[in-house]
Amino acid sequence: MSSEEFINKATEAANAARALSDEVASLASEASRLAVEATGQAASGSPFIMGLTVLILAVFVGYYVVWNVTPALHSPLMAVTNAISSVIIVGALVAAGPADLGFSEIMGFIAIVLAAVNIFGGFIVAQRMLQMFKKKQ
Amino acid sequence: MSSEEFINKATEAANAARALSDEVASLASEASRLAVEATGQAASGSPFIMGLTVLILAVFVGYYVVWNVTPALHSPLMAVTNAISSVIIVGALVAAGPADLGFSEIMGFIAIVLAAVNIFGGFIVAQRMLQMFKKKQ
Amino acid sequence: MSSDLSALLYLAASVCFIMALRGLSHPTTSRQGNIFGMVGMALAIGTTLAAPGIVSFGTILLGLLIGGAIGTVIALRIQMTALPQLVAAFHSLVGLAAVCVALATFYKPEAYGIGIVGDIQVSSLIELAIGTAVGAITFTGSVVAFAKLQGLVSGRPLVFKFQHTLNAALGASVVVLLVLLCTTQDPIYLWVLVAVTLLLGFLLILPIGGADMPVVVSMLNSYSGWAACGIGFTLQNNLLIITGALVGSSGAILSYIMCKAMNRSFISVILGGFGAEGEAGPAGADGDDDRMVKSGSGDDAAFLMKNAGSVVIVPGYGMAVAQAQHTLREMVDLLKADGVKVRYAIHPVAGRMPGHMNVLLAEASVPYDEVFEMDEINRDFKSTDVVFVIGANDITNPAAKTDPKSPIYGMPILEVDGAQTVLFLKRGMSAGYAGVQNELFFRDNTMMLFGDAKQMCEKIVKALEHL
Amino acid sequence: MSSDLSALLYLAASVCFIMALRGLSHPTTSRQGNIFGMVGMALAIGTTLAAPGIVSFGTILLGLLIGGAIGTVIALRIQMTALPQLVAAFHSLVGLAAVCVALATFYKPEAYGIGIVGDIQVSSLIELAIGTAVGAITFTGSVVAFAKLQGLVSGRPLVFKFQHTLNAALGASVVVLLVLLCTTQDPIYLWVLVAVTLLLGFLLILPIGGADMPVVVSMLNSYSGWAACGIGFTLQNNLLIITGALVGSSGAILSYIMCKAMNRSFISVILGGFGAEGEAGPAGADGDDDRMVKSGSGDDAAFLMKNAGSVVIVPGYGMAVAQAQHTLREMVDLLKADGVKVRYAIHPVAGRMPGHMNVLLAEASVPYDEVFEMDEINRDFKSTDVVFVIGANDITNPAAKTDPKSPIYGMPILEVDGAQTVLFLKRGMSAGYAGVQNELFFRDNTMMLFGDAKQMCEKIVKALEHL
Ligand SMILES: NC(=O)c1ccc[n+]([C@@H]2O[C@H](COP(=O)([O-])OP(=O)(O)OC[C@H]3O[C@@H](n4cnc5c(N)ncnc54)[C@H](OP(=O)(O)O)[C@@H]3O)[C@@H](O)[C@H]2O)c1
Ligand SMILES: NC(=O)c1ccc[n+]([C@@H]2O[C@H](COP(=O)([O-])OP(=O)(O)OC[C@H]3O[C@@H](n4cnc5c(N)ncnc54)[C@H](OP(=O)(O)O)[C@@H]3O)[C@@H](O)[C@H]2O)c1
Repeated sequence: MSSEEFINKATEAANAARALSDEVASLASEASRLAVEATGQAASGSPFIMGLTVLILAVFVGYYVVWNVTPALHSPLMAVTNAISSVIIVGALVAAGPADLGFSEIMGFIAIVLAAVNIFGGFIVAQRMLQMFKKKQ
Repeated sequence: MSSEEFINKATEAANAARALSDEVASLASEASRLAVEATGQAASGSPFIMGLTVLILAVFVGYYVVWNVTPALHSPLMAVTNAISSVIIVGALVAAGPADLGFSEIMGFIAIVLAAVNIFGGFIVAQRMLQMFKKKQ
Repeated sequence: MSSDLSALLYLAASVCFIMALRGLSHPTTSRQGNIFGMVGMALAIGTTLAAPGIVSFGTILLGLLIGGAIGTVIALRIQMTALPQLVAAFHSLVGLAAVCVALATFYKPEAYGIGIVGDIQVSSLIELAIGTAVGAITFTGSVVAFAKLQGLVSGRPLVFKFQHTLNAALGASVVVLLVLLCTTQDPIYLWVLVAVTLLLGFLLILPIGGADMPVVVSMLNSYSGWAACGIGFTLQNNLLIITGALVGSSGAILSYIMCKAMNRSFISVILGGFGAEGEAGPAGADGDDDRMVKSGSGDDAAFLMKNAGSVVIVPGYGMAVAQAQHTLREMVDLLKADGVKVRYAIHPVAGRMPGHMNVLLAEASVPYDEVFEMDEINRDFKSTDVVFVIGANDITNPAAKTDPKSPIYGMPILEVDGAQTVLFLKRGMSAGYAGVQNELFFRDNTMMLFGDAKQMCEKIVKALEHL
Repeated sequence: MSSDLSALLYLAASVCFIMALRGLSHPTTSRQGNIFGMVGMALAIGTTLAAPGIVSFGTILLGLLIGGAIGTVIALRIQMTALPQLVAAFHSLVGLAAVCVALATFYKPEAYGIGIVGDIQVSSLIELAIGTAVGAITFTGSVVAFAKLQGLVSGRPLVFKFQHTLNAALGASVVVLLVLLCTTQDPIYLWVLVAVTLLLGFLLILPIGGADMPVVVSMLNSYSGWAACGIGFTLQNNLLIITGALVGSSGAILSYIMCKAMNRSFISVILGGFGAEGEAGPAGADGDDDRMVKSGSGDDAAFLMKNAGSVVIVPGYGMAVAQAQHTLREMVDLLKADGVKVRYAIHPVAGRMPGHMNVLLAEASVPYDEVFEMDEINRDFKSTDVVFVIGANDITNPAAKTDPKSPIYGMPILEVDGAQTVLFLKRGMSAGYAGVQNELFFRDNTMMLFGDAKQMCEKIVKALEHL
């Protein structure tokens, strides 16, 4: 066998190996795609459909819960919904979370302050009002 | 370069290629795992947590919807819930679906018949009852 | 069909089911609600049929046709007075269907993506086994309930020694079987489980008295709802989870309402043995009380009511037995034509299922705005001239308010004793379901009308026509 | 924390929020409900803090402390009569916070897993932009509402030519900006969007009259709820979806209730311009009606009420303005001590926010079982001796029932005209919010008590003490 022949063979072998590796990689990525799809299907549809399911059920719950609020407590209801609508503080915490201090972190910080005013203010005002509705002797 | 040397080199190259391919495969599988995990996380927790979310919201909805049923219609309510509890026909259809006829398919068939009796019976009886509650002149 | 589309359709079906129950909040929206229910079911079935792997449409169609035909015929033929037993009968079928589905799943888990035969995921296997058990208990339990309500077996509670011990032993063996099944995945344990739970269903329900059957049926209904939720978790199908929760809540709430209206704890109902002696006996004055009662004829009743300003009708189980609702309606029409103000008062547990009386009155074309719930009308009895109690007993018994030793003490009642005159239409002096004597019979302002509810109503109608 | 655990905790927080609103169905459970709300919020914050990537706890704590301190101080100091403007003010903060979060997300999308700067997923970008727009409109809109309710600017609707055209143009430009933003991902469009929507918030709310502000605040509340749902979809966070739906429904239902009670369409409220002339004018008899009214003193009122068998108090916006609730309570105590039966009747839109009067009466320690909703008490006015209307006007105006041309025609009212005597406590003859004259003032059985609500109540109290 000439050295050239050997070199060719070796190159060939290497190429074959590379092709194999490519194939494996593509197979793996396919597997990954399938796995993702399977998870999506298992959870009764895509994340969007799941979110929609939760949304629709929550709207029903909200509808009934709110209609069941006694009219006398509609003012506290406004205070409480105000407080819980500050749950977007969750987004603010994620924004303010990282160690570095950039634009996003500052925005997050401001949002935290604003939301906290609301949360504390809303719940405390509601509590003050509700305290007044205590059964009088 | 001796032929042995060449052979060794070629083998080495092939091995290297194989190792590379292995690594790629493992990376791909890792990627797939991560992708699955990401999907899981994205959908707000595992399918079980999603199911739990739906269950809890549905219990709230059921609670309110049923308490809002007027006592006069409690009999139709029993008929209707009877009919809709036959929604397990969904499982029966899957069992009876395949082309071959084995034990599972027979069980599925029986279940379809039973559930169908219930579905038609329940809704029709409910309809008959409700028809009677029409506003009389 | 893409999995997204089918999930969306299943969601739509769930919403339809919610709307179906929501519609029942008022008679005017109820029929529309029922349509929602049918649409939801059609969506659910259609979506499943479009799933890959389902090909034998012929068989499926055949099954649907057979079942549908049977269901339709039964539903169209059934008498409204037979509703309680019908619900029980239908209910047993749901239980049996659930058992069949569970068995099919066990023998072909791959169709549901929960593993392969002999290697089913443990969580799914547990849910599956519990589903089987609940289904089997529902099946035989509902069969017993049906038989008792239909009068095929005595409504009397069948109590025997050691029954609670036996049931406990069977219950324990169910747990053992469950563990064995999950560890070995051997089908034999599943079959034994089916057998044991079928037996358990019989034994659990037999000792419970006939009039408690509606509570039992509701309870079984609730359980099967929760079992459907379990299957929903296994198949990760939100439709099953949502529907199961709706059915589960409905059954639980109805049971609660009934127990509350009878002032009995749910536990005491389930343990059974209530009403052992008291189930409405044969006709005739067989009360073991020597006191005198004032008894009157149809003419007397007609005269009294015709001259009254306001009459309240209190129907009970006896009206259903005698199918007297139509004649009653005739009687009321005559009274109304004479300018008497007539209303109906319904106790939450009058009859043998919730809303029983409302349906019967509706069948007899009584407008629903003349029919009042207990809470709405109870304070009006004091200003009522004549109360006409037809085939009801326990629900008017003042012992529930006055006698702490009475088994019905604490049960809310229709306070008919406040009225000027009370007419009691029943066949004899026998007690009602709870087996307690009714003090009211012996009061001065009470007149007993002995006879079958329907025949007596006919007599009153005749008398009214000639007055 | 594993993603499962955090999802579970978020779920628990959602349930807490549901229970918080559920508690408000009755005063006795309401405080417990509020605790649930606080626990839910603590859970939500705690769970988020435990997420990976959140490390700057110092900054976060600082933010929470600053905000919490401000909120606590305001909440503890605020007068109950200033509630409507407080809710509006708090509400503006939610809007601003939403804008900040949206901006932060846009500049650091990778923290939320929705892409990288300049390459954000389009669906997320749309949700983000809509969230920004809703937040900005909520912010400036609520600021205007606050200013009107606080009296910083006139409550009069500010109408100018072409305002609807201008608003429509701005609305269209929002859509254009949204499209540009999604196609180019250029931050400049986001900033312009923020500016335009801030302006839009001002312009949309300015033309709406002061007393319609509660509807507006509720509506903005509802929108911000739905916007939170949108963010929930972006972040695939069920807590945000559920809470958003709760807040969204609550706002929508409250707006609906208010519009219904005013018999006005939601659209007409939003288009603004209502009550342009009628906002409660200055004190003094400045009605442009020449007819005579019977006017009385505190002594007269005291005498009339003391000798009455039953008195119904009808409070309105004027009581809040004068902070007369405590003196009113004293007056009622004296009457009750004299054996007069006193009750309160609350119209759904009495005052300037739903439930406004209930809170003020509760503040003055009036037991809630003496306070009745319109539907509960309306039929009782006929059998009432004296109705004491304190600072209310529109909600008693019979024109709502009799005059089809009146702007309040069709609005359900408290039918005080059925009572034997009606006492009207207000400063002068000026109209109520709706700007319509009240026929009742001129009736024979009406006596006007001119004066500030609190001062007049004090006079009556003195008179009662000396009678
Ligand atoms: N509705 C439910 O959902 C439900 C559920 C569970 C339990 N229950 C129980 O069922 C009972 C219902 O009370 P109820 O007052 O409706 O019934 P009841 O107390 O059982 O009394 C029925 C009465 O009807 C009479 N009667 C029977 N057949 C008659 C006929 N053909 N003509 C005339 N009268 C006839 C019987 O007396 P004679 O034999 O003397 O004629 C009997 O006293 C309660 O004890 C309740 O706790 C009801
Ligand atoms: N509650 C809500 O949620 C809500 C929401 C939207 C709209 N609104 C609207 O608000 C109005 C509420 O009706 P309402 O009857 O409560 O109020 P109103 O019709 O606005 O009348 C309030 C009356 O109180 C008098 N007043 C003002 N200050 C006073 C003081 N210091 N002492 C004594 N009297 C005083 C005023 O007359 P003088 O100037 O002569 O004293 C005025 O006529 C309705 O038109 C309703 O549609 C309410």
